[in-house]
Amino acid sequence: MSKTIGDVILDLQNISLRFGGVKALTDISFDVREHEIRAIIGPNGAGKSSMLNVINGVYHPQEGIIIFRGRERKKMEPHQAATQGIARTFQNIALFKGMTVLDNLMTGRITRMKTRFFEHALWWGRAQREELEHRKKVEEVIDFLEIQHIRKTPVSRLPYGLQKRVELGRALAAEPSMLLLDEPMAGMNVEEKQDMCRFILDVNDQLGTTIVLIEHDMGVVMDISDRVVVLDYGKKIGDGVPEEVKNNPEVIKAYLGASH
Amino acid sequence: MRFFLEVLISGLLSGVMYSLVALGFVLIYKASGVFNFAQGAMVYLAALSVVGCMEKGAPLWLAIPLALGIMTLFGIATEKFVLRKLVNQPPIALFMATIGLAFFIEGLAPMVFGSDPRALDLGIVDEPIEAILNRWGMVISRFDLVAAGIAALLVTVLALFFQYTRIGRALRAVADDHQAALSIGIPLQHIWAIVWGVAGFVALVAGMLWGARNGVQFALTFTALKALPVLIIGGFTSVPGAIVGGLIIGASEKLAEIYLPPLMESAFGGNFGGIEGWFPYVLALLFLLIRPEGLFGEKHIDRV
Amino acid sequence: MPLQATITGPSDGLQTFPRLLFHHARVRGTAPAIREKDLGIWQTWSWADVAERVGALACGLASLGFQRGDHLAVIGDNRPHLYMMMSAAQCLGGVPVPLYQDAVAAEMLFVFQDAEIRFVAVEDQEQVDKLLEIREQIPQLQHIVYDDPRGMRHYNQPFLHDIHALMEMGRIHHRNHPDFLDQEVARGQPDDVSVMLYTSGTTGQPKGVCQSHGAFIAAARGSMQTDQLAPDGDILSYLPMAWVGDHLFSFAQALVVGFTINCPESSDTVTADLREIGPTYYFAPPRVFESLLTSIMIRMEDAGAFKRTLFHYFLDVAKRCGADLLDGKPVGLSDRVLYGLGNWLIYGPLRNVLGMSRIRVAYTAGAAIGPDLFRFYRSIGINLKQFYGQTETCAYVCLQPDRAIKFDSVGLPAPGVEIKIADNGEVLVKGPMLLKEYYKRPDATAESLNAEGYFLTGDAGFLDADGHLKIIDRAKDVGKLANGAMFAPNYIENKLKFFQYIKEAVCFGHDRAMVCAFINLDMGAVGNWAERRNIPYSGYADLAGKPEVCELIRECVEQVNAALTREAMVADSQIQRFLVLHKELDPDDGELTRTRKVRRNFVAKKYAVLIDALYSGKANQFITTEVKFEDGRRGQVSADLQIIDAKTFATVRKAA
Amino acid sequence: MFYREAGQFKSSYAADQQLFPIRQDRIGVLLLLAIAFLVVPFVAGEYWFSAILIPFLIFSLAALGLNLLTGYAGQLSLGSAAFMAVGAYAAYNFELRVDGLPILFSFALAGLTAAGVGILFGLPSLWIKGFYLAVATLAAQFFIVWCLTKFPWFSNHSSSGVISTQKVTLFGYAFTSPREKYLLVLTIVTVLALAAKNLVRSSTGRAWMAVRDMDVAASVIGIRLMPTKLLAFAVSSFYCGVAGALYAFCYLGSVEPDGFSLDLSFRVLFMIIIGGMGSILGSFLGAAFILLLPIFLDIALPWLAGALGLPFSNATVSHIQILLFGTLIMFFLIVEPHGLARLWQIAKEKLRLWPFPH
Repeated sequence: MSKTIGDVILDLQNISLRFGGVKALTDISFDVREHEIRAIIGPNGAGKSSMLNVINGVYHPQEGIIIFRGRERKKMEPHQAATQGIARTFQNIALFKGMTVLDNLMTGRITRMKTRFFEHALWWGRAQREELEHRKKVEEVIDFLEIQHIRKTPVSRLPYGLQKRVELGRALAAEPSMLLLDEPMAGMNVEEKQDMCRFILDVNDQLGTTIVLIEHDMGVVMDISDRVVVLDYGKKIGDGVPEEVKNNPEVIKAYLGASH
Repeated sequence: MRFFLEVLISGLLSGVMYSLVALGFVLIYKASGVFNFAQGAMVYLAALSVVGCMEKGAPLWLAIPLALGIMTLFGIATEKFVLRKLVNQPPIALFMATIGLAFFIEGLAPMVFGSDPRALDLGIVDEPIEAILNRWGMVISRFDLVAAGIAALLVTVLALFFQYTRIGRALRAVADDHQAALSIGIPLQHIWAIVWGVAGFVALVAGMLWGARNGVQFALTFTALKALPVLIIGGFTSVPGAIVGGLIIGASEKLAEIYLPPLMESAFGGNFGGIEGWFPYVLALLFLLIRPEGLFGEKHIDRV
Repeated sequence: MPLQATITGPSDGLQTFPRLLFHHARVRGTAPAIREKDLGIWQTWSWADVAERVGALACGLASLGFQRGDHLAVIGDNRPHLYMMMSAAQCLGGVPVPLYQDAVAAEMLFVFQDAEIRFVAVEDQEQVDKLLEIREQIPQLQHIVYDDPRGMRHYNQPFLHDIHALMEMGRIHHRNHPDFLDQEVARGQPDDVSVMLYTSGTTGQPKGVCQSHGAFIAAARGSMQTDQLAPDGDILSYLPMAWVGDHLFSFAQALVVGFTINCPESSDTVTADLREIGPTYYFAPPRVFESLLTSIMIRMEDAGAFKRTLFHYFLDVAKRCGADLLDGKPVGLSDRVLYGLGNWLIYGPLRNVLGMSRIRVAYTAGAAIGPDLFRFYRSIGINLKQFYGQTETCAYVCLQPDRAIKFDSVGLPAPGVEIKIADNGEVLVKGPMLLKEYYKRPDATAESLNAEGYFLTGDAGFLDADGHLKIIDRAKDVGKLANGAMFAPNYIENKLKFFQYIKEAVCFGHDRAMVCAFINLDMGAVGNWAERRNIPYSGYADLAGKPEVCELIRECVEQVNAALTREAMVADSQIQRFLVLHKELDPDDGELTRTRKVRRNFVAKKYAVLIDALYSGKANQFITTEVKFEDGRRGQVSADLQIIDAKTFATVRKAA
Repeated sequence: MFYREAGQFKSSYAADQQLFPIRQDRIGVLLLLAIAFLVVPFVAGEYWFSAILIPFLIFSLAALGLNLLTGYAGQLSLGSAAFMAVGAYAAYNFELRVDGLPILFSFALAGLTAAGVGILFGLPSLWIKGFYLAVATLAAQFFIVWCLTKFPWFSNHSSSGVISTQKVTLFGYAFTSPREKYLLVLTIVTVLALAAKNLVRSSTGRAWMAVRDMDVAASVIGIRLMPTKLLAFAVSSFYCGVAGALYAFCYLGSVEPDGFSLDLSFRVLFMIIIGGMGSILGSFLGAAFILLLPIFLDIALPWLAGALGLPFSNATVSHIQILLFGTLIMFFLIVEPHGLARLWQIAKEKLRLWPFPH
């Protein structure tokens, strides 16, 4: 029942990121292998979210290179990351509040839509066909995440836990090869966490999606990730399988030292 | 050259007036994050209140505090009945609400005080200062100079108020961090009410000066439209920015009005007056290309 | 050549379900046969689609080694492919055995062993896991076919088959043996067992009821005649497939009549799916109708005063004439106009919101339904009826014909059914729909079928003057009064419980001269009633002792007495004395079962002193009872209970 | 109350995603169109056509344009009147300078011209948001009107920029009577409203709303902000441009640049605030409201003043009107930010659930 982890698909080398004079990330290198669940952990303010933002082009690091699927790039815009198959969720839910669940998910497929606005205005032939085909794909995601009952509900009316699930759905709708999850379980109760855990594992297992994950709940991280990278004050202090990381003295120090 | 200087100085002096209106924007924006489109209408209301009180028989010294009272009450009412109800709305909704507020004032004020244009006499004559005329041959209006002086005084007073009074410090704090402001011990809503009061006071000064110069009339509301580019150039949150931006706009639009039309007329033929109407905006747009946050504004990073 | 059996012949040759299926595929191939809410829309299979898939599945099963007479267990929610699997098994002369999907593995074990199951069709991973759990104990199990592949990626056991893979297998088989399917279908005979349904049985192990094609087809044809079921109908299939009712409605009748069955998205979305489909034909147990009515009333409480007034005004109109209009009885012109208006303003929208606008016939059965409840639905224009039947009779004994509905009877004997009342009051039935046998239980078969071929239903009842059957009680619960008249406590208690103020009632009378009763108040309803009358009370015991409350209950009891006089068999069972218990009967105190049925003997023993008081003519009786509170503490309640005499009525005896 | 949705199930995505999924809505809309096309032309009088129906339709179109930009794509604009002006003058010049150009082509080209100008003034939206952008659109408002006044070429050298529009003819048929013009405007507005409805239910509309609701998230899922925003400016300006051309050709007949003042921009903005931002229907409701309110006040106020014996002047009417507009804007923003359209939606929900309250 074990999965096969493939080659390195994302390689980050010597990434440094500054905001004005503030150093957010300093000389960080690590890689992500195909089909694995890679966790990034660290105390608050360690630069975890910045790391994700570097990976999908929201922030542009001053130094370092990023190699994704063999292509090296220095600067990339978020929408380019999206077309290359990187999807993500946010720490603070970033759903489109004015739309229904279905429309949020449909928006997630935008990179795969080919028709243009004048075809949309006419709603003829190709545009309509395309819309219906994508609807079917989106329905499969809805089915996968078991959110059928809220399909046509505006997302602003949903409880927090469901909103998180819908956001995961929007990312999945893009059929990404890599999924970046920024604290997918933050603020959830035990039951919701279990559900979310199951969905993350299912995504990884059944769809074969590579997952990079930031999470605070150590139990969850150690349970589900294949490898863990540890950041502290923007520097990498540990990297390896959960067991290794757990016994790494620097990591223990950082966590005990920052036991706030 | 002398003519150029004359145009420049008169531009700068009228720029001071723009600064005054822009100042009202900045105060409210800093304290409550509301872009108050109604600032121009408030200038109109303030000027009308003074004239209206005087028509009812109050002398100037009484009319001014009465008008100030009206403006303060108005500010408090705005805070209580409009802004407080919109607390969690997006900024754009608040902005549109102030457009509504502007219309409200523009409808209400003339109903109460009458709508026909009237003169406001502050006892300062609008004539060239002879000493300067004799010495350098330039025409500089005494009124403009006095107005500039009053504006400068007002800015100084406000700066001192912000720096040295408890309320002033609270007002500054509130712009940075609502939580911090609460720790000073003044309820946020009081602070907002005070800010609207102060903005009303600034509007009163601006309204009296503009009103005395051009007559108290509906056109006063347009001062707000002039103040917008000032803000873009100076930055939305900076008091010095409002001053400098006002001077830049005042000077440049006068210069453009004098020097551009002849150029254009030689190119296209016809009459190209009225460049003043749009020049500040185009200037502001160009400025946005270079420095979107304005001269003195703060740069902010989108956190995700 | 399309994969489809090509049996032709006159319609009287359509005596097995596979033949019916292929007949529909031929005569209404493009009409919808099955819909399922999936991926946001109602996915539709036409009769031709279904026939093709059933054929493919049958050939697939055959290539796995499925033999004539083999049993195919079917476990899962109502899923199109599971219904198709049942048909596929029948094509090969096999017998589908649907099981309750929520049973745990250990409960399924018995059936698997009893029926020697070799093949199973399941819905999803959950059911597969259950089977893997007991796999060791059922060595004869050979193949598991699953419908939903989700989560099955890592299951690589060779005996697990995706249903689509099975279909492909079957299509290949069909290409190699094009005549195979036709031959197999042709070999099927009406008398073959078509399905085996396990009855839960109150004692001992469940028994497999073997029903033939002929039996279910006869039952389905009979109800089709009675209710004019038509092929353009829709039914929502949401009750367990293992239940005889679902097999009759969603399988047998659908195949006989040719209407469309609709499978909900999941059990959570049944209400929404009901609203979308708006079925023409609907079944629900009484408690569903009851909770629906309660929720209607609760939702209307929140409405504005105007709307509420309008609603209640028109409900009164409906109460007055709605049921009569549905029955085609004469109704005055003004009432007709008012009802028309109400139909536009209230009843129509109400039916719409409930998803019942298109209903031609709705059925309820399984428990007694209160006449008020029953009348409510009929009065707003929903043709709700009751039927009566058992697993052993294909759920087909009595039906209520249109325009001859009696609220308290289960209707006239259905076409082809003979009914006889035995001397002890037990209802005996005979007809084409009777079971063939209990599987491997000749003893049980012999016990329930008598020498003349009648099936012993175990229910006591009687036929009224118009020939309508009234079910009184379980035959074993029926006793005799001292004068020899029949005493059916459940029957009387149900009548009492139909009043909203009465939550529980316990009647006594076996071997005694008269009937007496304990009454439990419905705290909500009576409390509300008391508040509206400004009667202060501190708790249940206090409320139960209020003279006004006793008076209220006395009126209810007397109404029941009046009703009893109209039924000759039970006219002597009028309640002469009763009391309102000082505490609520409670499962924690052992007075009720966990399913909230009264434990009659226990109650009789515990409150013997009260029974003595009832029969000794006392006017009141003091009693102290130990109770257990929710937090586990024990305490005592005591009260001086009043014993109330109820008026009884002279019996009206009609010349029969 | 009128809805009978039970049994209206959808067995294909095409049916589920259709314009009006509920049968009763489809019937209602068709009925409305039938009345507008087949009944109104025969029962309405001259005053109704030229003072109410035609301006209502034209303003609805302008509001629709602004709503696409502001309500759907979240980009506030205070310059809609300027884009209407571009449309009006462009159509005039196309008719003037291209011989025999069918009027519909002129209208379409006018829309396209406005779209081009819209893109130009939409460029700042790439690096500024919110009220910064509002200020930028004010620049368009002042600059465009000034240009049309000052460059005599635009108005064919008429004094102070006034233009008198050409005859409205299409394939030799002249639309002269108000009734004919009404039908022409109605047809154009119907077609464009349908196109707008299609746009907002497709991925174009979803991209706009995504940018409106959360632009960072939008770019992360692959929406390119620049083309998306510029498209919104272009489409919006196209609608405003066509509305401007109709305003000149089918409503007023002769216009001057100052007719397209900031005041008109505000009126259009008020239409979408009161009608409902992010709603096609809202554009129509808002236009009707803003248009009818002054007419109503003109009639009601003198009567009321007369009844109460109060002094009364025409200036007061206009002051009350301005005051009322301002109050209504604040009221709607506070009480119902989604405007009349949302009220209709609530009413519809109630009707669907009738007799239940929720």
